[in-house]
Amino acid sequence: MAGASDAIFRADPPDALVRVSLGAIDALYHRPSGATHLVAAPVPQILEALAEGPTDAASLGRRLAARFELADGEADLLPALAARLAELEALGLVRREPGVAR
Amino acid sequence: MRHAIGLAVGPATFRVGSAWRAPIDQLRRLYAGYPAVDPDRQVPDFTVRLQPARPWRRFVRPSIFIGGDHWLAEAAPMALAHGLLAAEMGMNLQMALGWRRHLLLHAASVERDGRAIVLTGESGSGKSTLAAQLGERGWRLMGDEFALLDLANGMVHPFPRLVSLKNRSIDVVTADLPPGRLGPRLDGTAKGSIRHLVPAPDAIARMREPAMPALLLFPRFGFAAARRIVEPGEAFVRLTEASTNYVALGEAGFGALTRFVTRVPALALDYPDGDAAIAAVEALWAGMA
Amino acid sequence: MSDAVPERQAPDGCAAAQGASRRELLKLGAAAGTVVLTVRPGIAQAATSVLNCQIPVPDPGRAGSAIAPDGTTAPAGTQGTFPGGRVFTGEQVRQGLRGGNLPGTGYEESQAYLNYVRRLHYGRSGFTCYASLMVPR
Amino acid sequence: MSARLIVAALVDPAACGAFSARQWTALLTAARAERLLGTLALRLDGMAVPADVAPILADARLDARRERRQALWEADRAVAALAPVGIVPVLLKGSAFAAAGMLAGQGRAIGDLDILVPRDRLDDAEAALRAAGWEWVKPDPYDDAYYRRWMHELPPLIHAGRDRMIDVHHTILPLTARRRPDAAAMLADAVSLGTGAAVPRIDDMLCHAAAHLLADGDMAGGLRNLWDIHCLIVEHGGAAGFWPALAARAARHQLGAPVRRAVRLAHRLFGTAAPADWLRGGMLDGPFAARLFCREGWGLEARPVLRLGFYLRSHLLRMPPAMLARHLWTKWRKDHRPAG
Repeated sequence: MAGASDAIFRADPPDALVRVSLGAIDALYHRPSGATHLVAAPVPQILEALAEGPTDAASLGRRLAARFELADGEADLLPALAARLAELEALGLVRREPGVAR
Repeated sequence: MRHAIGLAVGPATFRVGSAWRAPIDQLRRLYAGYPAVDPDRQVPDFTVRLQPARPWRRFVRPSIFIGGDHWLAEAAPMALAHGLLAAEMGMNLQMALGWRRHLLLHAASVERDGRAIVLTGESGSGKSTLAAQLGERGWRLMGDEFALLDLANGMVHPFPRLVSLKNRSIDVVTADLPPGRLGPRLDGTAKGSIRHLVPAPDAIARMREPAMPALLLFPRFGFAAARRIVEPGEAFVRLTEASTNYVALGEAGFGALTRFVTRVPALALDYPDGDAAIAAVEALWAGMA
Repeated sequence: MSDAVPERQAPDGCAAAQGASRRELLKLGAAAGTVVLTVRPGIAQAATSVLNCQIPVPDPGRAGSAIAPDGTTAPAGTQGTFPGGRVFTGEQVRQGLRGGNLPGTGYEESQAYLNYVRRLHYGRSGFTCYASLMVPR
Repeated sequence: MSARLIVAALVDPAACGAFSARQWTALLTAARAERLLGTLALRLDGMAVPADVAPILADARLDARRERRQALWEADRAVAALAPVGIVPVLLKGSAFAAAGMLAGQGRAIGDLDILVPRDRLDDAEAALRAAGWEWVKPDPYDDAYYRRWMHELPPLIHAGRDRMIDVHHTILPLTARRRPDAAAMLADAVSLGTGAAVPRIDDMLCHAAAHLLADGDMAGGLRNLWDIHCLIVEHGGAAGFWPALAARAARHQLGAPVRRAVRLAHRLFGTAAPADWLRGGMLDGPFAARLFCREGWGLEARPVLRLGFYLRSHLLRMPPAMLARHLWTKWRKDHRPAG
């Protein structure tokens, strides 16, 4: 999957996911697929930040930095974030907006 | 099918048809205390067929293929001498693959004072033997193989089929029991020697009576005594592995299982022998009262 | 009813976003291992106890093929392969995966057959049986 | 044969009101074995049924909902995987009925995902699916060559994470079969669903269903295919110009005879309405109808000789005689297991 850095991602509508905390991990029930995913941080945080609206990886990184009061560029977020987004896209929890150049 | 019987175990009803008489006669004796299912008045949930692996195998070196509503093409044919085991496997298979009214956990369960302990673990963990022994010592045996978790209210429903005792546990459990509660000893099965045990009368009489789960145990037989708290996340994963219908139930299964692991405390329990296990369970229970 | 149940923690439907700490978020930077585990259909566990299963090597669709050391199939007679047409029970394979040899085989032959079994996919004869052995405990 | 109970119940659900417990048991067992229990459960939804039948039907409806959700999800995943290479998959069979919200999809059991893609895009489709996590079920060079040379589809692929199969077709009958459907026309005239996927035209769906029932295979489980055909006609047979268009389309696909026989069989079993000239002939339909009725009340198939006849016919349909003898021998050894 090339071009993750400029692609626009969007989350499913909020009612597509049911989330239950099981202590250290969260259980997610994904209604469209009927799949159960067990996820650890930062996956729930990424999904929540993306739920604010479709955006690209860089801007999503800024959203996360703002939410968690990270100094700009404090962590080398982007490569890891792109990797997480690719995993979530493969699971169908996150989609690429159609029509965006790849 | 030439020979048939209808019977009820817990909330499920079955008809078992067979090309041979012997397995049905054995079921008739061992399930005599269970409610019968009258084919003229009732429609069973599941059909099990004990059919010849090849047409001529009804007579020549008789060999049983386990069929039914749900079946597995890879099941190895079984000798006619193991027909009772084949019938039990056939019924278990229907539950494992076809039951949808509860979350089915591959677990034993016992009840006392309206509260249940659920014991789960792989074959050889000793859960079946432990549950059978508790069932003879003041606990109500709810089932040695499947625990049925209610999708709406979180209670556990019994499935007190015949207890399947294997190898060494046969002598341990059956020593003081009357022969009327025991099936024939089946030697040389894929799991070694097997002998079926009819649960105690109260287990059968109360087989439609659920109980609220109070404790989830992951027993392991043959290790130095130890116990460890199992976090809800780990319990969740292990129970999805122990359930054959979790995925099929979709969101209802998710709701039932997340509720179960967040409400019911869970412990891994290692024990060196049966007496130690019984003592450990009684001690845990006393501490919870 | 819940009075009777010693609760370890209150049922909690949704962890609040605010609960996620800055430290947790920083896991982003780490070369994280698996952050997602997906529950698979679990025919497996109960099947072990209800199923006296067997695994043909190779499956009948490729009857007559031989088994190479890496577990792939090859035309019968290929140098360095072992003959097909074997059937093992789930229990025998379980023992083999724990380090024993399959019955009637030497070490290398046993490993070839076990490699074949490891490569089984859903839909292939023997897969359900193999899957039933693979439940990690 | 209990298959007659299935037909009676599907045609007129009210007929079940008079069924005895034994008839209900035979009906439910046979319907499950024919993979029609979900369909039956939806047909009977809302009717008064015996107390021990109701939960069995409710379970079947739950399973049907799950199968539908999974089928739509698999289709969605295939669309996402093929979008980067610009392929719009044409969904076939159950997935198409479900995705297009058709009567034939109600309660229908749906197994693998079947899609149709242009033959000259097969390599691209294969590469895109493999990039998205699908793997070969049979990574075996001999099988692979066999499929690519003789079959109407790629060797089946399975998704590594979801354990679900996809069959990628480039036409709807094996290349060895006598009849050569016009796959290019099916693709060109497919109807977009607006989701990135498409489905065949109604008459193409009928041609495919008839081909599947009568020109490919031994008719095991054929009752479900015939019910598909019935539903397609019920839903669309009254449209202006439907029947002439169907005749022309069937001729184009070299499927005139199977389509006519399928319509006659649907009329014979389910009372499907069709113009009089479509119902003429059919003197040889008897064995086909009998084959569809083989299922008995314990879920087994009766009439082994009749079934063997159709088994042999299925191979004659799809193979040049020279290939047949060798293939039959291996197939017999492989398939001759007692089945549910």
